[in-house]
Amino acid sequence: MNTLITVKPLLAILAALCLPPILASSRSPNAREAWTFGAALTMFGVIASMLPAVWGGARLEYTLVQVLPTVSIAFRVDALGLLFALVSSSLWIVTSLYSVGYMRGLKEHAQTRFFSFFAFSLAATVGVAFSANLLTLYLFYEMLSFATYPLVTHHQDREARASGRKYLLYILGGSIGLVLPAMLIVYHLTGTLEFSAGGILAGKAGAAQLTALLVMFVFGFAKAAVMPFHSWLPAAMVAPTPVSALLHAVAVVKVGVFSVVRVVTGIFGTGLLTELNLGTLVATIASVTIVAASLIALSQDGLKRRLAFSTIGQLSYIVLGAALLSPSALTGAMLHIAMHAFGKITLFFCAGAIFVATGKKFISEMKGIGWRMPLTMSAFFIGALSVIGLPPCGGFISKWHLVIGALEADRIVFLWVILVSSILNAAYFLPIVYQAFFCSPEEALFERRVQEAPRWCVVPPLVTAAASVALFFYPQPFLQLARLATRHVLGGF
Amino acid sequence: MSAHFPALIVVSPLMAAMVVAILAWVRPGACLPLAVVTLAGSLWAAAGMLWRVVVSGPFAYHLGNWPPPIGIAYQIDHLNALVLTAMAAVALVNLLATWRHARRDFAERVNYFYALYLLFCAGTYGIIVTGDAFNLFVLLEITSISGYALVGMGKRDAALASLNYIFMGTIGASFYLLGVGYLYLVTGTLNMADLAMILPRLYGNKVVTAAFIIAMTGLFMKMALFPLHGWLPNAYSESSSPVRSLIAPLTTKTMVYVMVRVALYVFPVDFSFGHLAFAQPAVWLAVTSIVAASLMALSQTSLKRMLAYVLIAEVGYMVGGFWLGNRMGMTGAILHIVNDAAMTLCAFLAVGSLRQQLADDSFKALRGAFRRMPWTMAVLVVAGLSMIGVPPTCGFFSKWYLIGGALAAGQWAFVGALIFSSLINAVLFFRIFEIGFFEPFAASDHGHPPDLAYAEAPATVIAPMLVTAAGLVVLGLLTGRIVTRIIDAAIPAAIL
Amino acid sequence: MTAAGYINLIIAKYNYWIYIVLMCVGLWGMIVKRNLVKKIIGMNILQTAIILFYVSIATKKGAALPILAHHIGAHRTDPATIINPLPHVLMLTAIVVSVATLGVALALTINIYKRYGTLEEDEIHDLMRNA
Amino acid sequence: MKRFALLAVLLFGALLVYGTTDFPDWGDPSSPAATHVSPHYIRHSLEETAVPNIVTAVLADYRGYDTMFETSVIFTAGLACFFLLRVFARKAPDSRLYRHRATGITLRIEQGGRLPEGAREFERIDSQWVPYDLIIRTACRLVLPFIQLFALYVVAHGHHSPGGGFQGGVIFGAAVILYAISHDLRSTLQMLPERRTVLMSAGGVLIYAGTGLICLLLGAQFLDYAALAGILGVDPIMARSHGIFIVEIGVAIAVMAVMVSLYYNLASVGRFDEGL
Amino acid sequence: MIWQLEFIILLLVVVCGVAALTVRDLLGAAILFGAYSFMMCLLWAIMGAVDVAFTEASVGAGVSTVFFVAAVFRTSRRSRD
Repeated sequence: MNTLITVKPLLAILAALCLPPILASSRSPNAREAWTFGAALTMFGVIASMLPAVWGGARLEYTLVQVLPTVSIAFRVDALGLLFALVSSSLWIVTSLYSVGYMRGLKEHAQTRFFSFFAFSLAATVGVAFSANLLTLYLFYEMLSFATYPLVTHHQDREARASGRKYLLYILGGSIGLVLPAMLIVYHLTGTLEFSAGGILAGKAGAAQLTALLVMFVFGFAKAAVMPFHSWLPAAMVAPTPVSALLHAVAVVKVGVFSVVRVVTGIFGTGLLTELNLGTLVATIASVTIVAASLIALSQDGLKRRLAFSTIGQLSYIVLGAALLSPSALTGAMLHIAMHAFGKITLFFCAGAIFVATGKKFISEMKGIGWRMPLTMSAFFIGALSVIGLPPCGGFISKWHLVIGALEADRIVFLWVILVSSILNAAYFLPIVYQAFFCSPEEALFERRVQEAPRWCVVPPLVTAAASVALFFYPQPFLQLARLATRHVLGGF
Repeated sequence: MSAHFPALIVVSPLMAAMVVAILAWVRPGACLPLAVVTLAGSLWAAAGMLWRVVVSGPFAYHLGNWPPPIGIAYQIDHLNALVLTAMAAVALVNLLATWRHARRDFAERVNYFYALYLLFCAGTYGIIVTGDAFNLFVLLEITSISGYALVGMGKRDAALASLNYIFMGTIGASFYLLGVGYLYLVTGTLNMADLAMILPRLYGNKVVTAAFIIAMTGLFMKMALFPLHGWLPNAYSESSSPVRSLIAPLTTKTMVYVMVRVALYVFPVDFSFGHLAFAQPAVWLAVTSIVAASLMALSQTSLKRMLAYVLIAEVGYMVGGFWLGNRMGMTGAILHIVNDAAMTLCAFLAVGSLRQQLADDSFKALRGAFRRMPWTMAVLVVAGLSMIGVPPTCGFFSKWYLIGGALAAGQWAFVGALIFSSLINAVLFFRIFEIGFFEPFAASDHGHPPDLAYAEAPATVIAPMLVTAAGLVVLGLLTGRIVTRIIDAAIPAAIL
Repeated sequence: MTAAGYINLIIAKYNYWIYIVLMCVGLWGMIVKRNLVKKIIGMNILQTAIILFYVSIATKKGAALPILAHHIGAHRTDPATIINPLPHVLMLTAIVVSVATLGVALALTINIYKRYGTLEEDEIHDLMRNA
Repeated sequence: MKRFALLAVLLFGALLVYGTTDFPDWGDPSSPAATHVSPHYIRHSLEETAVPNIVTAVLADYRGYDTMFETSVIFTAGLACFFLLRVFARKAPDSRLYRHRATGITLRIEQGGRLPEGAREFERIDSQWVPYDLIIRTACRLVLPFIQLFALYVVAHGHHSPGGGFQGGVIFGAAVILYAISHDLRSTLQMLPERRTVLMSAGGVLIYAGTGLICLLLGAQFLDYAALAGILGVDPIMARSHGIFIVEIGVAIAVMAVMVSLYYNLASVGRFDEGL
Repeated sequence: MIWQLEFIILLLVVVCGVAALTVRDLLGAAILFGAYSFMMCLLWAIMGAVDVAFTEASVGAGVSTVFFVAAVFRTSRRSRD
C-alpha cells in the first residue's frame, strides 16, 4: 500500500478551529452562523476529497511536530479513520442547521460560546479519527473532553453543574487514571505508540499484564460508556439537544468506541487477542452492557434519557463487534459507527423538535403527538427502525454483518445477545411511535391539528432519516471503507 | 561581548539594582524602564548562551582570570543554560505583567521594589550559572534576603510569614554551607568540577556521607519538600501578588536545580545513586510529599493557598523524578523545572490579576469570574490544564517522563502518587472553574444567568499573561527538541 | 577503640565538639523558643558555630598568621608554616551574611511588634486566630 | 513540640558527630584542606598580587567575585530594611519639645507649631530625652575622630595587616552610630542624611562592580585587575594591588553607609525622627 | 598558646550562648549575645584567624549588639522563655 504525505488531515482539523471569526462576529448572529457553516462545509469538503485516495488503498500521513524523541503528533488517514471523520463531518453540517433553529427557537444565552466550542469539539473529533498514534489520540481525546464540558453545562444551573461534575469525573477519571498509565506502560514495554496493523504489543508482555492493560483501556475510554462507566451519558443529557444529538450520539461517544477499536486493532492486534482469547473477555463485558442498557432503557420515561441508554447499548455493539475479531464482525462494528450515528441523530433531532414545539420531555406526555407533528414523528419512526436494525434502514446492514460475524467466530451466545437486544430495542422504541399515532391526545394542547417545530428543526431530522434509508440501498461509501479497514486490520495487505 | 555573558548576566541586574536605588532619589520615573531593559538583556544573554551551548558545547568563564580551583569559575553547560533561560524569561514576563500591581501595592516604595527585584534575579541567575560551591551560598543569600524583604512587605500577616521564612531559609542555607565546609575539609577545594574529580577517591569517608546528607537536608528545606515545607504556604499567600508570582516560580525550582547540580556534578553519580542508599528514601519522601500536599490543597479555601500546596506537590514530582535515578525520570525532573516555572508563573499571574480586579481571592469572590474576566480565566484554565497534565500543555510532557521513569524503575508508588495528584489537581481546578462558571446561579432553571459587570484587567496585564499561557503550549510542543538537543546532553552518560 | 583512644579522639578534635554543641544549641533555640528575638539569637549562634567550624579547619599547629613579610621570598614560604587563609576569606563573607540576615530579621520583628504588640509566637497565633 | 525539637536536634548532632569521627585531626598541616588549593595562595599571592596579607589578596582578588556579592548582600540588607521599615507618609508630630540650653527649661509646643530656626538658645529634644550628660558627650566627641582615623587606617592598611574595607567600613559606621547614640538621631541625620547613605551604599557597590566592568571593557575577564595596568600606569602585578585597594574603598563606603542606614531604620522604626 | 586559657574561653562561649538563649530579659540577652560574640572573636584570634576575629569584633560584638539593643528598645524587653 502506498503512503501519501499531505497536509489535508491537518487542514480538516484547522477548518473546524474557526474560533477567532466566530468569536469576532459574536455581535452578529448571522455572520457567526455563516462562519460555522463555512467551517462545516470546508471540513466536509476536505475530508471527502481524501476519499478517492483511500478507496484506492492509499494512506495519507502528516507529521505535525515531534513532541517526544520517539513519538510525534502525527496524522494518518486510513479507511477506519476516514469513515468516522466522514460521518462526523457530514452530520455536523446537518446539526449546524438544526442548532440555529433550536438555539434561536429557545432564545438560549451564550450562543457564541456554544458555536465556538461546538466547532472546537468537532476539530477534536476529527483529530481523534486521524490520529496516527496513541499519544495524538489521547491529546485530541482530552481536548474533546474539555471542549464539550461548556456544552454539556450550557444552562449553567445547578443541574448542569451536577451533570458536568459527573461527566468530568468519569471521563477524566478514566483518561487520567486508567488510559494515561496504560499508555505509558505500553510505551515502556514497546518504546513506541504507533498504531500498526498487527499490533505492537505481541511478545512484549505476559498474559496477565496484557489482560490488565486491555481492561484499563476498555474502561478508561469512558466515552465508550461501557458499564459500569456509563452513567455520565444519561446525566449529560441536560445539554441542549443539538449537543446531545451530535456529541452524544455521534462525536463524543463514538470517539470512545473508536478509541477502543483503534487500541484493540492497532495496539494489541487481532492476532494477539485471538491467541490469548482476550476478545471473549471484552465481548462479555460488552454483552452485559448491551442487555443491561436495553433493559434500563425500557424503564425510562424521559425521552432523551431513553435515547441515552439506547446509545449505551448500541455503543457496546461496536465494542462487541471489534472484540469478536472475525472479518464480518469487524466490518459490522465499523459500519455500525456510521449507521447508528445516522439513526440516533434522527431520534435526537426529533426529541429536540418536540421540545421546541411543545416543551414536552417525557414519553408519557407524548400520546397522540404524531397527529400534531407528523413529519417529525415519521422521521422518528425511520430512525427507530434503523436503530432497531430493521430494513429498509441502514442499521440493518451493520447488524447483519455483526450477526454474520458472530457466526463466523462461532460464538452463538453473542448471536443471541444481538438478537435479544434487538427485540428489546424494538420494545422500547416502537411503543413511542405507536402511542404517537394511535393514541388519542389527552390534553387541550393538541387541539390544533398540525403545528411543527420551526423549519430549521424539522428539515434536519428528515434529511438524516432519508439518509438512513438511503444507506440501506446504497451503503457503498461506508461499506467499502469498513471492508478496507477490516482487511487492513486483519493483515490483508 | 558574548564571551562575557556568564559574568554579565549576573552583574548587569546587580548593577542595575544599585542604579535603580540611586535613580529612585534622582529620577524615579526611570526605574521601571531600566529594570525592564536589564531583564530583557539578561534574557537575551541567557538565550544566547543556550544557543552557544547547543551549537558548540559547554564553556567556562574564569572570573578575574584565575584558573578554576584557585579562582571562581562559571561553567555554562546544557543544564544551567536551559534553566537560566527559563528563569530569565519568567522574571521578565512577571515584571511586565505585574508592574501595575506593584505600583498599587507598594506605592512610594515601588522603586525599591524594582531594586530588590533585580537583586533577587541577579542572585537567582548567579546560583544557576556558578561553578563554585561557596559562591553559590553567597548568591543564595542575596536571593534569600531580597526574597525575605519582598515577602515581608505584603499584606496582613506577611511580616510573621517572612520571619518564619528567614528562620527556615537560614537553617537551610547554613546546612548547605556546613555541607560545603565538610567537603572542603576532605578535599581542599570549593570548585564543583574539582570536587567531582577528587570525591571519587573518598568513597566510604564518613565526612563525605555526612556532607551529602546535611547539604541535601538544607536544600530540601529551601525547596519546601513535605515535612520541611512549613514556611512556604504562608510566605506565598501573604506576600503581594507581584512578589508571589516572582518567588513562586523561581525559588523552589532554582533549589531543585541546585539539588540536581550537586547530586550529579559535585558528587559522583555512582556515589549519589549507588553508594549511598539515599535515592530510595528520597523517592518515598517525594511520594509522601505529593500525597500529603495534594490532600492539604483540597482543604484550602483561597486560591493562592491552594496553589501554594499544589506547588509543594510539584516539588515532590521533581525530587521524586530525579531520585528515580534513570534517564527518563531525570529528564522528567529537569523538564519539570522549566515547565513548572512556566506553569506556576501562569497560574500566579492569573491569580494576581483576579485579586487585583476582584479585591479578594477567596473562592466566593470568584463567582461569575468567567463572565467578568474572561481572558484572565482563560489563562487560569490553561495553567490548570497544564497542572492537571493535559496534552498539549507542557505539564503533560514532564509528567509523561516522570511516570515513564517511575515505570522503568519499578516505583509503582510514585506512579500512583503522580496519577493521584493529577486527579486531585483536576478536582481542585474544576472546583474553581465551577464557581467561576456557574455561580451565581440563574433565578430559575434554564433561565439566563444574571448579568455581571465586566471587570477585566487592562491589556498591559493581559498580554504577558496570554504570552505565558501560549508559552505553556509551545513548551509542550517543543518537548522533543528540548529533550534531544539539551536535556540528553545535560544528564551524565553514566545514567541509563 | 580503647578508653585512651576515645580520650585522644575527644582531645584531638575538641574544637569540633564545641562547634557541634553550639550548633545544637542554636538549632534548639530556633525550634523551641517562642520569643522571636530569642529565635534570632539562636539563628546567630547557629551561624557563628559554622564559622567556628570553618576557622577550625584553617588552623595548623604552630603555624604563623597568614600575613607575609615583604622581604620573604615567595618560594621560601612553606605552606605548612602559614595558616590556611581560604576559610578565613569564606568566613568574612559568612559574617557579613549573618549580619545582613540579622538586620532584616530585626526589621521584620519590629514590624511584627507594631502589628501585634507582642513578640511571643504563641500570643501572636492566638491573636491571629481571634482576628 | 519540645520533645520533637530535642529529637531533631539530637539526630542532627549525632549526624555531625558521625561525620566528625572521620575528620582529620585538628590543626593537622597535612590535611587535604591544607594541601590542595590553599598552598597556592600562600606561595604565590605575594608575587601575583603584591599584597602581603594573604586573606586580603584572596578576598579581593582570587575570590573577588564572592566579595562583590558579599558587599551586595550587605547592600541588599540595607535596602531590605529600608524597604520594610521606612515610613513614607510622614506626619508632623503632635508636639515638639525644646530645651533652653542655658537654663534647662523645657518648652512643649503643640499642634504642629515650632520655634523659628534661628532660635539658637533652644535645642529640639526627643520625647524620651535623657538629661544632658556632659561626660558621655565630651568623651564621645574626643574619641570619635580617633575612631574614624583608625577606620581609615584599617581600610588603607588592609594590604599589610588584618583589616580591610569591610572592617574599616564597619568601624566608621560604628563611629557614626556612636555619635547618634551619644547625641541624637536628628543631629546625626544632619551630618549624614538618609539620602546620602542610600547613594553611598549603592555607589560603593558600583565602585566594586564598575572596576570589574572596566576590566571587562578593557578586554580582560571580569574583575581581572591586571587589565588596569594601562590606566594606572603600573605593571600588571601592582595593578592588581591597586585594584584591590580600589575595591576595598568601595566596600568600605558601602558597608559604612549600610550600617548607618540599618541603624537609622531600626532605631527610629523607619520614622527618622527620634533615635534611641 | 596556653591551653587553659583557650579552654576557659571555649567554656565561656558555650555558657554565654546558652545564657543568651535562657535569660528572660531581652536586653540582657542582647548583651550576653554580645559577650558571646566577643568570646568567639577571642577564640578565633587565638586560632590565628585575625581577619575573621577583627570582623567579628566589629560586627558581632559591636554593630550586631547595637542593632539588637535598638530593636529591643523599640519593641519589648519581656520574654516568657
